Amino acid sequence: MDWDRRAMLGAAAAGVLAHPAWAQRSGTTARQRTINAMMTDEPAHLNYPLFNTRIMQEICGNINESLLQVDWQFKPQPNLARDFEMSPDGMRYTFHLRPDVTWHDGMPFTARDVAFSCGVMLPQLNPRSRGAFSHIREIKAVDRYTVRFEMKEPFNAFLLSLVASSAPMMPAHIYEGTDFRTNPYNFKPVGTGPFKFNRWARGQFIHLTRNARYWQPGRPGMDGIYYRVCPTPEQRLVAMESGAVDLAMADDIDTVVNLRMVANPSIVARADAFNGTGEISVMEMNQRRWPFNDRRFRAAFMHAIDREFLVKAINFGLGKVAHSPIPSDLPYYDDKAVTKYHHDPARARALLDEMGLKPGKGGVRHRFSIMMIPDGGGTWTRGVHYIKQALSEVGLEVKLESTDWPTFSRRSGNWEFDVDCNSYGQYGDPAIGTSRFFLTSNIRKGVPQTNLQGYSNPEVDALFAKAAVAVEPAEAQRHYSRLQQVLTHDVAMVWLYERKPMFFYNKRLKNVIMGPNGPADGFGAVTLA
Amino acid sequence: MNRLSYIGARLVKTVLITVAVVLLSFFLIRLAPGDTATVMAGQAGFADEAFMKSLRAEYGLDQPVPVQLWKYLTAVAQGDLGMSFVRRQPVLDVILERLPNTMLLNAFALLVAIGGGVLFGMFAARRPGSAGDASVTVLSMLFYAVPQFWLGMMAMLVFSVWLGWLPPFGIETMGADYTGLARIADIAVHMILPGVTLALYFMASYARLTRTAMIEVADQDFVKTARAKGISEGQVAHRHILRNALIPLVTFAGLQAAILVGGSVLVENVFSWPGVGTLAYEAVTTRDNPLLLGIFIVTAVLVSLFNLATDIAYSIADPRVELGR
Amino acid sequence: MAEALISIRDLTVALPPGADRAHAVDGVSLDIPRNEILCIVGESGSGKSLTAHAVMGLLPRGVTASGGQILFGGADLLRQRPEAMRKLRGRDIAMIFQDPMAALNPVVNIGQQITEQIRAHRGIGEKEALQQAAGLLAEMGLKDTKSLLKSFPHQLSGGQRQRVMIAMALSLSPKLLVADEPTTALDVTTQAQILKLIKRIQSEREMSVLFITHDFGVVADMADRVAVMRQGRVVESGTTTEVLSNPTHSYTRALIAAVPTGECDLPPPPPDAVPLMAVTRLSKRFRRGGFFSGASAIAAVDNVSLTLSRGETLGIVGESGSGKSTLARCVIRLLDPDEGEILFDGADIARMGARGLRPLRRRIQMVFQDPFSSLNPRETVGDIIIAGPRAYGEDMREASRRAADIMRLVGLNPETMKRFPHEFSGGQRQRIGLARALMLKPDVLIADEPVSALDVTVQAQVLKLLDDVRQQMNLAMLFITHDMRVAAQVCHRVMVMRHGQVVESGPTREIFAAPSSDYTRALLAAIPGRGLLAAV
Amino acid sequence: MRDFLRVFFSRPISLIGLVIFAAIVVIALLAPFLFVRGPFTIVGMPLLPPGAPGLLAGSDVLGRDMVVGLAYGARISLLVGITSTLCALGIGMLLGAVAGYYGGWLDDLLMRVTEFFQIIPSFVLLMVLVAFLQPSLSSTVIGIALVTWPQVARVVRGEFLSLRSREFVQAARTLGMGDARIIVTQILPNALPPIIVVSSMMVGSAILTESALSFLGLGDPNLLSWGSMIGGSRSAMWVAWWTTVLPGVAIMLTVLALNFIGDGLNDALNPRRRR
Repeated sequence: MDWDRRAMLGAAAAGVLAHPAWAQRSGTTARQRTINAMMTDEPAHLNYPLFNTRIMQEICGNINESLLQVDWQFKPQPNLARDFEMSPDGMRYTFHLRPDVTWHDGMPFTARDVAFSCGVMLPQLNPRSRGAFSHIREIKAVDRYTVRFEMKEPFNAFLLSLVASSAPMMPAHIYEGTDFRTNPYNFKPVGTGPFKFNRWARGQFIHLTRNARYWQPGRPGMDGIYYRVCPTPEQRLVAMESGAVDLAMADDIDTVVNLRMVANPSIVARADAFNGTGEISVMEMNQRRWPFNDRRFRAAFMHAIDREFLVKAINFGLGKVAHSPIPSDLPYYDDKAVTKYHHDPARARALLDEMGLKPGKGGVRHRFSIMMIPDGGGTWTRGVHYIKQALSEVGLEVKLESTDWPTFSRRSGNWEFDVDCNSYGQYGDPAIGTSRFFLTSNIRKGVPQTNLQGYSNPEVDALFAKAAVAVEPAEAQRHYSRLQQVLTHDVAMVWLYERKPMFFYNKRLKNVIMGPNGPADGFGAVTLA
Repeated sequence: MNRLSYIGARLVKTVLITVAVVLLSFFLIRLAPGDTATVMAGQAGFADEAFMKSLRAEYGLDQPVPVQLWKYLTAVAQGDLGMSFVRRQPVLDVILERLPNTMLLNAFALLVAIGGGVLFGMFAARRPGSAGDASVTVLSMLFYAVPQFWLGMMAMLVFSVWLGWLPPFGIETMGADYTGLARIADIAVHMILPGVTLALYFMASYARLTRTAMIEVADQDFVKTARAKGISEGQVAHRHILRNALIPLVTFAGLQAAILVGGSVLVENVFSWPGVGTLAYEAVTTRDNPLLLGIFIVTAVLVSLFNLATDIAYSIADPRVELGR
Repeated sequence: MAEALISIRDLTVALPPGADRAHAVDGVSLDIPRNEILCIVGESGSGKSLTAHAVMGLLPRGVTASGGQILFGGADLLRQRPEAMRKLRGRDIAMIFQDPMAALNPVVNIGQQITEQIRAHRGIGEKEALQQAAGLLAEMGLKDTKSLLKSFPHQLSGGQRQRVMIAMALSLSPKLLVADEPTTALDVTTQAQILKLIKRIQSEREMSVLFITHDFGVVADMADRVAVMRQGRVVESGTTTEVLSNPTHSYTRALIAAVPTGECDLPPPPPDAVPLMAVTRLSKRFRRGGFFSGASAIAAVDNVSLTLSRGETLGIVGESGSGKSTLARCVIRLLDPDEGEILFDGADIARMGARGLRPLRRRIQMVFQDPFSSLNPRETVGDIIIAGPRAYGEDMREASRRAADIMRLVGLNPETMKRFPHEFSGGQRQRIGLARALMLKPDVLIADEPVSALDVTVQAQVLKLLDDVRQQMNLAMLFITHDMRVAAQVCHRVMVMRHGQVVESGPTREIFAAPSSDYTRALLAAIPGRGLLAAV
Repeated sequence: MRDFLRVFFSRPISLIGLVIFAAIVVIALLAPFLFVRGPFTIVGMPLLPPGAPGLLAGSDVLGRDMVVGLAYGARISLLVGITSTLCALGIGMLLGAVAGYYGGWLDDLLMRVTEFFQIIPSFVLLMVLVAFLQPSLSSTVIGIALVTWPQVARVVRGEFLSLRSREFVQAARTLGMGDARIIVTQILPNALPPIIVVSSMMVGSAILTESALSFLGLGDPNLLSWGSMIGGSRSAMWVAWWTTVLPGVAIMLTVLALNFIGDGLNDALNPRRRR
């Protein structure tokens, strides 16, 4: 075994880029106080609630702030809201806003903005907010800086749903009464954050400058941020290693060169920057079609795949095998409740025989297709190629279908697939991140990131409903444990591994990662090391 | 048939070809499953019916195909190539913004290819059958057989990864914001690797073409006459052999234009050169139909103008050819 | 005998390995006299052209002068250093070549090509060199020299181009002019003018001329002295009158005998009551120019009529571009005539449809000009010959038996049926073409310049064969040629054509004795060696 | 025929080309017997260097044996190269022959179409075709054939045009041969040499085009081809050179061999050398 490890590290070290002659020229002083970040491709617009991808979180996290933030223990902390109280029965929440906060265009930040954001804009645009805020009966702006939320029923994940990318505060005086999709400010967003939008050169870069009137004293530590378009993974690798760029996150760098980046002395590598999202890489089965609707087939599918090897070899050590819909480092995870599916091809074959799927011509028991994520041959593609190989060893022949993003979202939304690959973030609480994929109520044709599998289990619906409204954490934990037991026994979804995306930054900067939401909290705290 | 009316005729032909290009690509893109509305909805993050219906109305996708085609043709006539879905910008602006980069790269590549090709060709033709001749032939067949994208990656591996001499990606150092002469030098340094990679493939064909043309011309009678006149061997080679040997090169350059654009798609992709090549690849993978259509039209017009230029150059190089005969 | 300008001693030129014989020139000794024209005559492959090129030091790649000397002004040209030889060429010795079209650089104008030579040897300015060039062109009898200097080779006629070549060669008044078959590619009238020009220049400038030719007529008109070469050796030499009046070597005698004398001794056959074929007012136009340059139509054949009876040979004579070949192709319906009638055995086949034409077509056959292009290189001789009967669905065994007979008739060995065309000589290929035509037992045989691509001795044999076949099979023959001498030997009646129209027609004897049109007279006068040969 | 072989093998490069190409074809055909494992089987850790135990050419980004991958990759490249050229030949020869022999409006039409294909950047058109037909082996072959047939048509038209006016064809017509028989027995045998040469070159360029498509991710995802091996190792190249270098060398050798053979054929079939 040592041969493999030595070979891996040897390869990584050998490949370290001798500091190239052509990179010296990029280190002028004026640039030192600017953060250089990059984007794989340009977002369609900068309306944070409307389009919630990772690159949007990194950019708009600096512009639009949320009422609360979470600390490393996922406890809500004050942000735009100075302090907050929850009534004992969990039916009323009152937030006292900071009086000294102004929007980038000089207008004051008041309770009216909060009422508009949480009452109108977020539920309409952001699928996650829509679920969480459906529990609100009424929002009242008690005075200029106090907001009271009356709930229909207790909702213990309510505070977490007001954190970072789940609920960015939007300026009412700009968006109220307009069509959120075509509002011109989607291309020059206004927020309260440490950095203001300055310029967007299409196809080249987005430039944010420091917000001189930012409410947190001494912040932001830097003069501005450049997000430059950097289309290919190897170009991003070179940009990071040559110092032309300071930050690189998750999918920017191909896992293949992960060890090389970790070994690079001038780069800090953090694996905990995205714990807040708690992303799990999964495969969704269209349970409207035989044999995917049969639990034994799904169990055989899980047993056929060696997920340890998938994480260690295919992902070069990134991530952790997922045994539950809830990430292991999140509060409600219950290791005892879950049914675990270890790599056991013999068990898989037995299950398939039990189902009557005997090996036919050429040892093939059943043929089906897997729709791939269009990642240009990166980590996802390699993963699904391994899975295809693993499944073929138990007689399941897979036809891979490559797609582009438009086709992927159209076919997944309209349930036109046997099995597809995907990854979902929990965002701190199962009620926000997990339930949407298993609730019968969330089976909505044409809309991606919903219960695409068509999984429907009355007990699961009831449990999720009860858990969300349980005031006592212990009661919620009991429901979630039962849920994990049912879902994992039922193999409601093929959970592959908990993604531990890496976040790399140049060691010339510090205070880059301040909490589990990482970049989504903005780079206000960043200063020169 | 004077030159002017010939050029007029060729311009008419260019217009006809462009219309043909529009028709072909317009219906080709209809070939793809799912229409543009689903594509755009996919981009915006969700695809519920209402949103898609509003999109179809907005972009006139719900009208019958002939109407759409006619509207598109009249728009193109006025230079309006429609909006790019992905980039939310007029297609023409997007293309014109990136066209100079591709033309710069292709011009540099063509220069290197013709320059190198003719030199190697002449060297090989000086002593047919010699070791020099054989090595040029085999080398040119080698570069003719190498996949361009792989050649680019190898060049990057050697000159950027191992030797660290040349920057591997992009058109200028990221974020360096040079100006004036420094910027030109920076771009020039960035252009070496992609330019030479693109050039080598064509240099191979130019070398072989020059070599065979030189050898064939050297056997012609008028070369014997020239020697019979007692003029110096250098003058024979230069004024008689080379001048006649260059004629096939001109037509060959015309044929190469379209292949050059195709080649640059690959090379630009490998080196992340912000040109029309990467734009075309992006347009194909994100199914940005108007942008794709626009790229077809612009490249078709450019290539046919380039061909017109080579035809005129040909008629200058070879007096026997009357334009339009 | 004046002391020789150049004396070639025991010259041997080796061919590269793999050629059909070791030496192209094998021990040739010749003296090129001063102020005289020496002609070297011989068939293709005799080494005459390589000898001339050896004198100029312009042997092609891979061919080397392996032995002997070429003495000129006390120095041996074979041993000269290239630089010295280069100075000599163009100044003391000049050369003109056979195909004027290819001998001039197509992309450089005439003026530059002449001044280039003058300035290579004399350091004078371009303007002055141009004036000298203009003078030279005028001396060659060319008019409007100003515009000529600026024009390009493709804008000149064959004759003009050859005159420019001669002007170029004489620009530095060389002592010796080497002329390698300068008129072979020209029309007979143009050829006559060029030969007269060379003779005039030679006597005015009192220079020596080494004239290479394969045509004894030209020798008779031009040469002061002559040398006959065969297979790389000189078989006979002497003054022209000596060699022509009593040739000592048998090969020379055969050569002279093979040259058609232009004497017609064929009695016109009794005309048929009803001619086998009657062509009336036939015209054919070719459209030229595309969509933009305006269509211009050129009348290749304009209102031509003729009659042809069984057993008779009608000759159609004219220079290139006279329309004689187009007329033949219209008669055999390879081309569709625009106007006019072609009555054949009572039926008008001018515009008949393919189905109706098919039975008649087999009775008109054709023999072609180029031996290398008229046979399919990828078919065996047997398949080529029986192609006709096979196309008409006749029994193959019967056809191949008949093929053997026909091959014997045309003088071919039937055993060679399995071989491919490239294994045969030019003459043999023409015989194969003839056999192919005769297999369908035609009534009319059209011969389109059947012998112009052959050497003169082979030419004679093929002509005799054609005549024998005509008599044996009582064929009506249409004989197309540009060579009046050949026409005289073979044709009963002759029709002279020019620019698509018939200038004159009638029995050969009358036309040759008393031509009525000036054009015919000019054609007859231009036949090389007409007077001298007839007298012998 | 003897003469053809003598000339063909008189040049060293034609021999080398034939030997290399034959070796590659044999490896491609015998792959299942040479290697017990399939190209997709994972044999160990990814990115092991050549010479690691049991791995002659090392392992790729997924830990698969590179040697097996290269052998099976040869199958795809050869299959696509040959079938797309055959399709292009079929279309090209038919249209080229008819246009060249009969001329007239059909010839003009064909010339306009071939000119059209010269103007359009064929690779972009090919990308569009393949992307919209959903990437698969058949869409690649159809795409390449549709984009390359004009090359053949142009060559065939040129040959037919020049041969049509040759005297032995006119003679055939006077002998009463029908057009079809003339085309098949007289013209086609003489037009074959340049067609054979052009098609050998086209197989080479089809292999290059297929590898380019797979490199850009437009190849068939279920198949392992040399191009997809390079495409999959764009980042890995920085740490494991062999994942990119070896498939590239394989493509180059195959196409080089084909070009050598093409060059040899060109000389051997060239009538000028024969006479």
